[in-house]
Amino acid sequence: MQTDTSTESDDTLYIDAISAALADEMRADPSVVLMGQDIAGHGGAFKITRGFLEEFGDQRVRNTPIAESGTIGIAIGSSMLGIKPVVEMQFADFISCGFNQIVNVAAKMYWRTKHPVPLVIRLPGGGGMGAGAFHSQNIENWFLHTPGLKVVSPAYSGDAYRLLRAAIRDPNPVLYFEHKFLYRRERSPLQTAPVPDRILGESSILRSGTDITTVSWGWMTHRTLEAAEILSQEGIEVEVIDLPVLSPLDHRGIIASVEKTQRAAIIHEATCTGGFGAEIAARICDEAIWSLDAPVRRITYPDSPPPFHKGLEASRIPSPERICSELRQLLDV
Amino acid sequence: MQTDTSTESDDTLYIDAISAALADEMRADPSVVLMGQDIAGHGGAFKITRGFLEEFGDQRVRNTPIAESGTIGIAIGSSMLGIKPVVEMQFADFISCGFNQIVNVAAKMYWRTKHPVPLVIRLPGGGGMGAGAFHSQNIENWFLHTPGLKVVSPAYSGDAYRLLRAAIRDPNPVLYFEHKFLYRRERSPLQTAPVPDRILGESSILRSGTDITTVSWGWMTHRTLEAAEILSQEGIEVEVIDLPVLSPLDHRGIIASVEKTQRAAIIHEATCTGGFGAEIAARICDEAIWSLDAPVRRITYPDSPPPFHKGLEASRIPSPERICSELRQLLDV
Amino acid sequence: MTDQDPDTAHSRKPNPGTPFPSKPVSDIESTPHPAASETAFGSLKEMHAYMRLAREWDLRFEKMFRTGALSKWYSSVGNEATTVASACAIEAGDSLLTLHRDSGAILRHYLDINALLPGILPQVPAIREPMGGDSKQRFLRLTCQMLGREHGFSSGHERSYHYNLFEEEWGLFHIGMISHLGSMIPVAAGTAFAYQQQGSDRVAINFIGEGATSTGDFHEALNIASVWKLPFILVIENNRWAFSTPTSQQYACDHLADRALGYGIPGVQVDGTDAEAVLSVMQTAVARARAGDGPTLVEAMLGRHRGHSEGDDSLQQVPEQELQQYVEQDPLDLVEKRLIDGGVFSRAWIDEVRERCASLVTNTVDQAMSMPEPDVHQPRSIYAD
Amino acid sequence: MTDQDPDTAHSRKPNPGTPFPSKPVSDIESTPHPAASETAFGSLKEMHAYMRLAREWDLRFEKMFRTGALSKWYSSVGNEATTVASACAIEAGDSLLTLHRDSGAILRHYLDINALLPGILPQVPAIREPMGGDSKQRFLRLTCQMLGREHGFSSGHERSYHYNLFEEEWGLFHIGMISHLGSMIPVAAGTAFAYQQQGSDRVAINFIGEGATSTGDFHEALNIASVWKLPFILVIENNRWAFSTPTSQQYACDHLADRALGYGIPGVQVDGTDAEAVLSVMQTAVARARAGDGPTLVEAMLGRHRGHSEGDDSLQQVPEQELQQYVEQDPLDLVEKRLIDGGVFSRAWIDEVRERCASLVTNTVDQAMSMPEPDVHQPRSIYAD
Ligand SMILES: Cc1ncc(C[n+]2csc(CCOP(=O)(O)OP(=O)(O)O)c2C)c(N)n1
Ligand SMILES: Cc1ncc(C[n+]2csc(CCOP(=O)(O)OP(=O)(O)O)c2C)c(N)n1
Ligand SMILES: [Mg+2]
Ligand SMILES: [Mg+2]
Repeated sequence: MQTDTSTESDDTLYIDAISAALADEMRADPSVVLMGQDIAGHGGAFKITRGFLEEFGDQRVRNTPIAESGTIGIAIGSSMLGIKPVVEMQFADFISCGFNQIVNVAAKMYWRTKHPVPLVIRLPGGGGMGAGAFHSQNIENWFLHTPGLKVVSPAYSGDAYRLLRAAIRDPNPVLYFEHKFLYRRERSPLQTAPVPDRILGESSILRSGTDITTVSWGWMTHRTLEAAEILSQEGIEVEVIDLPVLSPLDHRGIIASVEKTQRAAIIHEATCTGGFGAEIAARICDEAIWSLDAPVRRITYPDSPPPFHKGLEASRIPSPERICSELRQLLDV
Repeated sequence: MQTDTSTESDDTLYIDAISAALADEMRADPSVVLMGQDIAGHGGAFKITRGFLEEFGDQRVRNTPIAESGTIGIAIGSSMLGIKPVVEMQFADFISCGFNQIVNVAAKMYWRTKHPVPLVIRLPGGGGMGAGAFHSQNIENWFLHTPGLKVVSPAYSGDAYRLLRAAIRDPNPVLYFEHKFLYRRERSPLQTAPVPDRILGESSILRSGTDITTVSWGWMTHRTLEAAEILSQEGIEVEVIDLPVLSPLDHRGIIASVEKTQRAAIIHEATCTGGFGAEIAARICDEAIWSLDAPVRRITYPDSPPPFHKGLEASRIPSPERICSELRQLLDV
Repeated sequence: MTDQDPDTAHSRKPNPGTPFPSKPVSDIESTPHPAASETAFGSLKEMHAYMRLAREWDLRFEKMFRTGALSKWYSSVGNEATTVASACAIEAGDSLLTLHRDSGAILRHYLDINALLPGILPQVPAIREPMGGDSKQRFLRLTCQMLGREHGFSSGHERSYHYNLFEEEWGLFHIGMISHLGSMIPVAAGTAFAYQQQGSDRVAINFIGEGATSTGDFHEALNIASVWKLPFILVIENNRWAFSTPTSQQYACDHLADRALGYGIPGVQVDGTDAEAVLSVMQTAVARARAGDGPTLVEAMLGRHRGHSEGDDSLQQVPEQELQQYVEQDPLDLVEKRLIDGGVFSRAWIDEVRERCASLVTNTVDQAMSMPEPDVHQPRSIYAD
Repeated sequence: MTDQDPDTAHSRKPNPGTPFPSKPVSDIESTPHPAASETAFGSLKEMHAYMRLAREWDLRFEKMFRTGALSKWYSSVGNEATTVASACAIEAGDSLLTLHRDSGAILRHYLDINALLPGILPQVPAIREPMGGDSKQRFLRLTCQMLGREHGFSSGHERSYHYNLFEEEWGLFHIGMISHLGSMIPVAAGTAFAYQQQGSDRVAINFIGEGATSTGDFHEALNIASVWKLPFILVIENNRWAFSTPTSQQYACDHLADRALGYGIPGVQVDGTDAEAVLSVMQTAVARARAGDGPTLVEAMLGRHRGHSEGDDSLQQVPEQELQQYVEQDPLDLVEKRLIDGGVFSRAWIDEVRERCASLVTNTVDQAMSMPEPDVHQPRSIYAD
């Protein structure tokens, strides 16, 4: 947090990239205000805003009462009058307590009134930490199915940094899903590219291949890459597409890749039924049907809540092994 | 409401079928309790519980304060101790204010604790009435993407009656989406079949055909049938599948039909991205890919809120004409 | 007022840290507002004109509903004293958040009635400055909004009071409702938060019905607003009924204003049919908010005059005697009686004000009705860019 | 007590309309409970034993956390007077809803401490009947639950206090927490609603931290409960801190108990470190609820003894002096001092109680640790059938 990290730096922890993006954007724009439970003196449950109170003061780094709906509503109202609020959910799961403000007030405001709502909600989500049913959920598709929201889900420090700054600059409500499992495990360079002033659809080919396309985001992109590495040793070349931005969706990029590889699988940590993997599969089956040479497969969490016990949890989250075996099936090997 | 309608009767209005199911189940089971805004003396915004206060008394027909979350929470707690609550949302859209209770308390309770939560929430949803952005939404996929809920969406009076009774008997939380547009427009016979004691997946072939399978629910099933009728005159035979139950999903029935017709389209009133149409398309493209002879198409609301102006609204909802033209495209005619 | 230079008017300065325009905080401590005490009938005359305009507005749309020209209408009849007086207590630069029975506040806040009906407020000193800008255009657009016309604020995409009107150059910041009751309370508090954050002395007021006091958002917003001492006034229009639900089935306390104690803020119950009483309470609340002393909860006691929405039978739930009592306590009758009894206005002038307001409304509605409906092929973006 | 016939025990009769077992409403009007007034030290002795058991329970798990044997622990140290005394005020058939610092209530409600530690409560008349059924089994399963073992109530699927225990034959109805604060308040009120609906005189109590009072569900549930006069007692364990947030950033009123006025129900603030004071307040509240007079809001004033969860640094936010004050006002010290000062217990007996509780916990934890972890291949249904 202490240094301006908008210039290139090597091997930044994912969690530090988030802190840096917040700090840099607060330095650049005095209308940026942080709100959340325990973010001030304590620096937040994950210490992402440690030191912020000292640097930015208690007017811009606001501890809130435990009131997600009220807090998000206040963020919305203030954003309509020139404030750029960034609201931290202590865990992504708690967003359900502020759901109505997001889907009915924030998401629809611009369409209804042509009044922008520049608002970011940070959502530390996902599993792998043995944190149980209410601290591990992957709920992005509730919001992807709600027109008017942008949704971001970075897998890398660089994207985490760049997209958080862009999200704050974007005049729309942006849900920024950050993955807790990656906080202290993912470490990679920040980028030097100038930060864009809004979130646009992006898909990025992390590994190109000829045999099958995979689409994933967040933690699952890392696991998919592990699987691709394993399969590569078996002579199977996977084209791994990461979606740092889920909405708007760059589906062109996905379709183009599938047209090349003729096979596709979507890997996500969210539960299967009604999830965003279905959306991607549906688009492929509408627009790339003639290219397909295998079923389009979703590799996901089963349709049940996250269990507390680590072994139980581990058995639910798509593993590199499970991804490999499903992809092999699709390739009929 | 006055007569026991569990026996066959001709041409019951959809809205009356709902009233009848509630009344018959309340007569059969004294633990059934209704809760909702204005449902007592006033009989509810749509008069579905008119006369109930007189017959069942104010202990079993409870006006609630305007507090969806509190009401649903109370319903959950009481259902764990022997009450069978049926909660009426005044409009489906207001469920967002009780969202957390449904997705985190009710949906997960059985999985977490093995304690059943027999609870029905009635959701008058859908558009076509010029009721604007907050009284017309189709939000079933928020709940279909939440493991632990059952979701019902009848298109006909008979299903409305049978499934509401079954929903009340089911030991799980059931979201019962009823379509406002059908209330006084759909009229068909109730069934004589005995009422099941739970909701099971069902798909029903309303019209069999050889050229393409359509999957729809609620109001859109009626519009799809209209389209099928038009196309039939052009020599195209559509197999129309209705889903009175969305969760659990009878996807076997859908797959079998697609394997026969080799083409599929899903028609829903909900917005497209991240919707349940994607789920059905994804299953088809995983399990029936080798049968497919055309892209799998979704015919839906565009990704935007429902406009107030009737003409604007009408231009958004899939019309029989639009369905026909999309299906013709898929058939390359 | 209408040809004021935007640059010298109550323009909002969006830079954080810049204090908001108009009076500095220390000037505003006198309570009630001088206008109310000094010229006893001045405020009454002004409120009368706007209340009458609001009444004629509603009567006109009620009639259109009855003749089928309108598909839905929520009447504000009976709420005018509360809404007009409240809007008299705020100024340019303040934010206003309304519900479905607040035409009085909207009309008072938006319009310079003298610009629309020249001479209707001849010798009255203003309680507050009228809003700058073009009142005629605003009134026409407002009417178009009610009628779902392209020229309305939402181009037909949103119904009646579900819209925003922001005219930054005049300090007009009006955020309309969404249907979900209670949802706008935190949003209103959020606009107050923006003012606080920007070092401005502007305030936010928000109207809700007593029904919305049962929502979680009521509590979450009031709690945060009180902890943060936001310049926020929440006005409960307690008309004793929520759709068909009486207060006895909505809450169990004696006075909703008592809930203020649970937030450590002032709570005031006031006769909402008495415009002068409301004005005084609101001026105190606004002064408090401007001074940085935080929110106030105001409970304005009203009575149900109409069904929940026109054409429904919800009025059947209201006992006849109770209804009659409310109708007898019509806030417009009250204000007119005071003006006549005080020898300020003649019955003839009262009639003339009514006539002029009525024809203004009729003419504007006629004009709006002749204007185009929205173009159904025109796309509308869900994202700002 | 453990071999009681289920049929004659406090069995819940699920038929609606059938009044609930045990005492009829008219018998319960004496307040405070006779045991508390008649045998001045009787209640204290009983509460002491359970408070000590709860304390040793927590100390043991804190230690396991420190040694890495446990991944997370929320300590109840300091809350025992409030939780044990509250559970002493209810009976079989009542429903209990707990949060993360309520081991005292759970242990008191579940267990017959004499069955676990024979003779530990020699001549004490019970404040309330101990729960019927097999205390040993329950204690072991509870311990397994804390440790994520297959034999725990959730078979490892849910963490620590996130489980339910229903033993209908004994009238044991315990609903654990979900993480989302405030969410269980309406659920608790819902169990009270079931009792009211069934014509039973049973009641529901629910514990929350002062942080959860800021949630919408707090308000919605209390409001409905008061309108419907539900037999519901909401106990706020106000330990002055929510994670790292002090009450000054959580609410702006003087006393949270004052919020009761806004619901038209009694609100009581009580020293939550004083078991006898809590017992008396809770017995009054329970009697009121059983008599059909509706909910009570109880604010038990406590102090933070530990970090939010073990191993975090949230205690750094608490000023040292403040922390010391809380630690000095340890509810167990208080109860032990009273017993010694009153000449009821010797220091040696106090020590013996502690030793015996500590070894009971240690032995049970050891036993639980040797029990199997959940089978990861075993499916678990999301639907009841
Ligand atoms: C969250 C929510 N639940 C239910 C409704 C349906 N509804 C619309 S208006 C209304 C009654 C409102 O009563 P009140 O707040 O007293 O306002 P009034 O109409 O009396 O002015 C209800 C229940 C809603 N709009 N929002
Ligand atoms: C709805 C919701 N928001 C945020 C959290 C994160 N959280 C867990 S415990 C806690 C503090 C609780 O404080 P309090 O209610 O006073 O209980 P205490 O821990 O002091 O006993 C917070 C903010 C949560 N669990 N639920
Ligand atoms: Mg009302
Ligand atoms: Mg606390």
